[in-house]
Amino acid sequence: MSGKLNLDPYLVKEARTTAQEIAKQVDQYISTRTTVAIERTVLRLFGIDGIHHSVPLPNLVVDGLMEAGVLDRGAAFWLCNAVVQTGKSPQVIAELVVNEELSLTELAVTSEEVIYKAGERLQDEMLDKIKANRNQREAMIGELGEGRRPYLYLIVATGDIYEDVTQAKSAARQGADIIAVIRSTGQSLLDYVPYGATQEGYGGTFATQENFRIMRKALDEVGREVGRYIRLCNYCSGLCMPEIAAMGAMERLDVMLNDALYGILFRDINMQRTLIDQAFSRMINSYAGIIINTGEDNYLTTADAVDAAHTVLASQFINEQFALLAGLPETQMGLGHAFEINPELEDGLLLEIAQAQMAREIFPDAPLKYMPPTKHMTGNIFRGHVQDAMFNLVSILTGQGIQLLGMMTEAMHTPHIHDRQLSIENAQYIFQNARHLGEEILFQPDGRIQRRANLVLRKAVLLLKEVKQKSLFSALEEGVFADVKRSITGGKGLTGVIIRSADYWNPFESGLRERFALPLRGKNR
Amino acid sequence: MSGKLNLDPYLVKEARTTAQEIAKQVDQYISTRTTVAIERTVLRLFGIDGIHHSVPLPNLVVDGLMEAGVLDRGAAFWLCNAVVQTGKSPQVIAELVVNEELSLTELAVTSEEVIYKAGERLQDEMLDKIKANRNQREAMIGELGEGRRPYLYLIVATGDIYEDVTQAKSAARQGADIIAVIRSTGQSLLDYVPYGATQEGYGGTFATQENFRIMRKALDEVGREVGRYIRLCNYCSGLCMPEIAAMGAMERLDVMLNDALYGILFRDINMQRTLIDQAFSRMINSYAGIIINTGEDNYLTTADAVDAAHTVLASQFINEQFALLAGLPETQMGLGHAFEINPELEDGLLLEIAQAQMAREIFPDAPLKYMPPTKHMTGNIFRGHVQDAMFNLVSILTGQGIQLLGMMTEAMHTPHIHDRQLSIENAQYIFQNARHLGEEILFQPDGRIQRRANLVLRKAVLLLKEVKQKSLFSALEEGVFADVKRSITGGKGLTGVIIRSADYWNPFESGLRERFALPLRGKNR
Amino acid sequence: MSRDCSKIRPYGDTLDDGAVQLSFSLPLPYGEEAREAAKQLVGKMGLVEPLVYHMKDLGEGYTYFILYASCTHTVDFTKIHVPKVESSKLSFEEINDFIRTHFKRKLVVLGACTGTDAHTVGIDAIMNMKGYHGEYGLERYPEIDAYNLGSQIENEDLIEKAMEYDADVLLVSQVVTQKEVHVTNLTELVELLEAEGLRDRFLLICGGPRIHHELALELGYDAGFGSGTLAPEVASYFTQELARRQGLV
Amino acid sequence: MSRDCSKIRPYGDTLDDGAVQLSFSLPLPYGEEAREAAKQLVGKMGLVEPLVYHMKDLGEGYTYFILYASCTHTVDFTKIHVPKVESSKLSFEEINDFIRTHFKRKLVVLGACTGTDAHTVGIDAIMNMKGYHGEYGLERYPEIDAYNLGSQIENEDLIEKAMEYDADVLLVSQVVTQKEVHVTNLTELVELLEAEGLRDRFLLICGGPRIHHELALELGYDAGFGSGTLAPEVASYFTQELARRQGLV
Ligand code: B12
Ligand code: B12
Ligand SMILES: Cc1ncc(COP(=O)(O)O)c(C=O)c1O
Ligand SMILES: Cc1ncc(COP(=O)(O)O)c(C=O)c1O
Repeated sequence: MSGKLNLDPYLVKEARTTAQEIAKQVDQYISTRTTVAIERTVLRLFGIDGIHHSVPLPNLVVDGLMEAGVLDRGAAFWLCNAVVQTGKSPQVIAELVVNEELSLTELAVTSEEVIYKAGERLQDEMLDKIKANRNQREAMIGELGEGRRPYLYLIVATGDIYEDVTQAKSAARQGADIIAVIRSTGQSLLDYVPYGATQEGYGGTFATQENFRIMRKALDEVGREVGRYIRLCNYCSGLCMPEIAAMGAMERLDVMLNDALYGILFRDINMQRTLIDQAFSRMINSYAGIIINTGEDNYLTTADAVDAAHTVLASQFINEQFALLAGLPETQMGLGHAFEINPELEDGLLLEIAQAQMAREIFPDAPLKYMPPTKHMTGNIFRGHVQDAMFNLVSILTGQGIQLLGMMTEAMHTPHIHDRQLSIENAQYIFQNARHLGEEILFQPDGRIQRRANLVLRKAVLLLKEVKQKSLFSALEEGVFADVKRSITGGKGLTGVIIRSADYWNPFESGLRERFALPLRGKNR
Repeated sequence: MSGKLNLDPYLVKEARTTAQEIAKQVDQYISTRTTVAIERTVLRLFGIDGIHHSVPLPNLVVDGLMEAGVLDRGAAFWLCNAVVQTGKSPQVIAELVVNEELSLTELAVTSEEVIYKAGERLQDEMLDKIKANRNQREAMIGELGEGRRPYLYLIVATGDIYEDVTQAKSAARQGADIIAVIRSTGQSLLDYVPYGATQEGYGGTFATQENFRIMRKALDEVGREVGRYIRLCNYCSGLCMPEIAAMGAMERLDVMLNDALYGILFRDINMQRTLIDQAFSRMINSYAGIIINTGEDNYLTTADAVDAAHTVLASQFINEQFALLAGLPETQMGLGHAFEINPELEDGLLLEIAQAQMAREIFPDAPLKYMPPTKHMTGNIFRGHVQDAMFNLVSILTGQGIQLLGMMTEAMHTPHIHDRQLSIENAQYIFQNARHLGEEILFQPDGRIQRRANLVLRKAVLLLKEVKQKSLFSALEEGVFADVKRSITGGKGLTGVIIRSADYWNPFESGLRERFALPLRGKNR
Repeated sequence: MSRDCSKIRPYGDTLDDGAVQLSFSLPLPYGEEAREAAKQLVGKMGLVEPLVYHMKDLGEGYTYFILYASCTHTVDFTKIHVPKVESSKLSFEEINDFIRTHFKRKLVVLGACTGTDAHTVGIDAIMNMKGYHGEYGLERYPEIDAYNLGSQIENEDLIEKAMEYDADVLLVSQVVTQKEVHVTNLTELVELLEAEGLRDRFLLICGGPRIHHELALELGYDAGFGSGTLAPEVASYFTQELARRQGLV
Repeated sequence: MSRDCSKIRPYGDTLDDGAVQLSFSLPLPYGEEAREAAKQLVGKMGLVEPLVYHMKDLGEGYTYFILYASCTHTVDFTKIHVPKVESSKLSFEEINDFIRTHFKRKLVVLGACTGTDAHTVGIDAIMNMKGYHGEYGLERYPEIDAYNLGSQIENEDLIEKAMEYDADVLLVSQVVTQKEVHVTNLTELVELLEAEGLRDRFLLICGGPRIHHELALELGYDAGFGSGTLAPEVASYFTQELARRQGLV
């Protein structure tokens, strides 16, 4: 490693191979399992949408198969059989099913070959549609252009999708490159995806496919007006992680929060469930050309940013390996980290520079997602605005990829319309005024910054070795990340985990693996 | 020069010797002249104070001598003769004179030796008093301690000395190290020093000896409470420059704005007048242990900070040489510069770092005074606060000596009580959080920062050579500094310039030169 | 102070200058008329000499303003009375002693972050072993049985657990306040308790960055604690208050 | 806009939420009572739900506050009318043409920064050859004789020079505004001119960062220009207005 930090290349390699083994262990485990969320996703990818007495059709269909004890073969099989048998579309079939006019398991199964064929045709259609979305994104970027990196990533979180649109368009006009629609508290623990346009969220707006559509349209409009493609981001996280991936792929989202561990640590979702779900969701994100954002920043909201710096790095290595296993390339890995060092710490900025530069050098092709100060933001908006400025400075100095802009009102409310404008102005001033600072600054050999980066790297390697030795599951049980302990059978959603039968079939998983040229899994064709 | 900028040591030397020659040329010119202000200063140093029908006694006495056509011998001679003849104190003599009960020029002159002796005794008394003030400052710093560098320099400017006291004490409690009482608009063009405590200034408070006393007392009080010696600063500038130096020396001021060229360029004061006055005033400041602040920052309020960067450096070299000629050591030279680069300039921060680091390396022992953004501050207080943060960052990165804190309300009003608090907080956060950044950062060899510093240095050398070749007077006539042109006989105060007679006598000038071990001037004993 | 405390006005640099800084957006397109609207609005607030120092077009027909103006209103400081939690502040040792002496048993305290709120750092600061800002949390108090239920606890579940553990004190944390969701959540708990006739069985305490004692009282709680609260403050209050209610002091 | 423009309120993230940010200091010692005083003051302004998000002890018996609150007042945007300088904006060329065509002589313009004010950058921006923000100053206009007297010009001296040069237009700059010194200075000039019966002899224009056309009219000037003014705006105004007054158009 050439780099400015004089990092030990051997240690970086060791960290990477250790993380690879950790991920492989898990991958073996998950390769024999599916979840209700994955099966619902399959149905959604076949085109099933809509609700029945406010319950989404994919839930009703999957719950039915689960009750019938046949979900271990995969929902695709039963649905495609019905398609073959009835000649109707998946949507019509789902409607018949929920109206109890059709029973998937009671239909005769004639030829498996025909079923698989039918499934593969539908699968190809959807994957082609996703591909077309990806192509459209690329075409629009080609035509309109896009913001300079680091991208300015702004959140909207009014709880009302229409109000969000106003705020998002205003932000785009001010200079935002990415609009993230923050999700209402509580949604991640819902085992279904709400439906339609929504106006009632708390601390965020519900993620629904209609809301995705509304915001996508608004951003395309304003993007055309300002002459810059505006990316849309949402949360591919929680109990419906893969379903949201599918919805995002269909509605041309560009960025998704999608972490292998976040749900486990921060939402007490069962670890098996999340690890299984993340794998499939990442494949979809990958194929859709979506940049994922991992959630290491969250560790520092509970743990101390100096003490726990190495856990962030270790987790980035693990997220990297899970992503690679799902066919997601480094260029779509928005690995997360955050500017959360206590502002009162002497030389805290030096430690922060070390950490940010280290991530940059270790993951050179990743559009690193840098999170602003949150924990140490107070009601003093003036001081907070300066903390955000230092965050912006470190970013431009170390070449981050995505800059989630800090708000001076972080300690009070989700952003008001002008908070966003002020924070964009803050970032633009610093990025412009210090544009090539990174090219001009070197670090004192073996000085405080270099020593710090090497120390964090060493500690990350030790931690990864420990995790590998005891397995990720046990490590999570012992609370190595974010000071949070979770048991392998605890948390929400475990009942939704199902051991795949020998003849389990998920055409989208295999279709994606084919398109990625990844090895196929088990018997899954 | 080792340094981080790889500055050409030969060029630095050339700049310094060229500036030395420029200053020497001027020094020759001024050594044969005195001014009404200097003569009033002499009277003040002899202890004359007070007013008569609101005109200060020193003015009345000096004007009388001027009218009588005998001021070219120096006011000291006539006063000391009166002291010898009447046995009365200078103050009583001055009162008799203004009441027309005594005429200085009509008294007999018996023995010049006796007059000189009397003068030297009084001179020694005053210089010892000034020395005692200096010792007291050192003792108090020893006892109380002082702030870390860069010192936090805060202004108060309510126009009312009592309101200033409240604001100053509040600032000291927040962390201020230096309190500068900004002077009312217009005072610099008054050819007398106002008297007594004042409550009516515009954009600042009148500089009077009583106001000095009031503020000194307040700062000593609060300094004792917060356990930190708080320095007091005022303006030794304008038509009464040397008188204010004397007042400051008597009242234990610690810092004085005192520039060789400022009055010429920015107040259209005649250049002969200012150059003569500055020399004597600097001797007093030097002896009083006062740190002077030069005014190069002001150039950048009219000229562009990037284009005119070399004029700032050239002027620093000239101010340095004038100071050395007046016996003022580098450690008291608060050479000025300012963070005035347009915030919208790409890589402006790099240029700023280059300039600040350059000043640091070229004047290693000077407590450089770094001025905040002013010209590019707008009504947007939030953005302004961030500009100030960048200013603070450059300062700690480059090791400045005195930090005049920027106010987010710069574009609106002289500081409100909380503006100061917020700006101190801004500086303290950045200084603490980036304390040793300067030790850790190196600059890319021959990169943008190094190239910029060397370019500015080269241009400064060229400018100094031009000035030397045509003399400082002609250079000012041609407008080389701050885009301002002044004629040698134009501007205010020229009538107050007097060619010294062969027997001119100023015991304070000679006494100070003796105490500094500087060569005496002409016949002046 | 030599000031007239019955007529307090804001202060910038001259007593009674009334200096106030404001900023806000209006749903109006950028322009001179919007500036005038901002000034008129500030005028209606009873502020005079409004100066719009900064205006920014936010797009979508919105404009942002930064203003300064002079406030004509005054406050009578001599009439101000702030309700505060009434209890002397005890230390870790003193609290444990107090419980030993007066109750002769351990106190049972249950804490939770309720509703969909998952911000546990605040309740953890009060309850966790390691504590916060150098003060141990309740779990470390030998005379307290502290149970931290964690995040996103439904009010029903909290009541169930409270009965199960026979709690003396309930600590409820609410951090998310958008659309006043904290008020809704906190009110619901009181209503549930009252409906089941259990309100008087527990000392009911809420906390969070936007909580104040006054608000807590209004919502039917016994006490409320805001930003920067430390465990001993809370424990000082509930030990003494419980003792008082049970006639032990 | 589909909004009701007769009832405009501040906006944070929900229409009519009234969100306003304020900051100010009170001459009160730091504490809960001071916080309450700040809230009461904001209440008197007609703002509800005041939240004190930050408080800082400034020492000397002063406390600083940062608050948010919700404004209950509304402004009727449909009734807003802002007086503006009435003249069509001409370019450099058009202005010179206009003078040539209508006056058939050069116009004489005198500028100064008056009183003790030494902030010449503003008046220089309007008058100097090189101009400002890409617009030439009046000195560059072939059909204008522009004289910039510079800083700290007494009103008496300005009038004397105006007579000497037989000026058509006087441009007065005032930047320092502490204790309303600009108002005092500007008023004095008008009074002096009126006393000498010269008020109608010149077109009288003032400018500066705190000057607005409305204020200028109030003070007895013909027009006023604020921040960001460029030379052509000023010249467009005075050429057309002079022509109008002299019956040339
Ligand atoms: C850390 C944090 C998170 C972490 C929480 C981790 C965790 N395990 O707690 C994570 C990243 C998970 C998170 C997520 C979200 N957050 Co959050 N978060 C914060 C943050 C940065 C700090 C909060 C904190 O930890 N403060 C430190 C503690 C010690 O302070 P405290 O809570 O005030 O507690 C003290 C006192 O209040 C009191 N106290 C508190 N509770 C109690 C209870 C009792 C009984 C007593 C006596 C005392 C007491 O004592 C404590 C110690 O002194 C704030 C912003 C900020 N700087 O304040 C935003 C903030 C609270 N979050 C916010 C939001 C909106 C969210 C999300 C809803 C966003 C989203 N849609 O994804 C999510 C969802 C969370 C959910 N379901 O609730 C908003 C809330 C806006 C509002 N006013 O409604 C904030 C203000 C950020 C913002 N500006 O948007 N967040
Ligand atoms: C540069 C500057 C200086 C320079 C001035 C150099 C010079 N030759 O002009 C120096 C360093 C000398 C200086 C000194 C002082 N300054 Co000063 N200075 C500033 C500063 C930083 C910028 C002003 C500026 O040049 N603006 C740029 C020009 C282009 O804008 P403008 O003046 O608004 O002009 C435009 C329009 O208003 C209009 N316009 C202006 N005049 C006219 C006239 C007409 C007829 C028309 C049509 C239009 C027009 O057109 C112009 C172009 O668009 C401001 C702070 C700030 N950022 O605004 C403080 C500021 C103006 N200064 C201030 C003060 C107090 C002083 C001092 C009094 C401090 C002191 N006691 O030492 C001194 C004394 C000066 C004096 N005797 O007047 C205060 C005024 C506070 C107040 N509101 O009363 C300010 C706001 C700083 C502060 N916050 O304290 N200053
Ligand atoms: C990866 C990830 N997922 C999800 C979330 C949001 O949390 P919730 O589960 O409340 O939607 C976050 C928080 O920022 C996150 O980092
Ligand atoms: C050296 C110097 N003297 C004096 C002043 C103040 O100007 P005035 O002449 O208005 O007092 C300044 C301005 O900051 C200055 O830098």
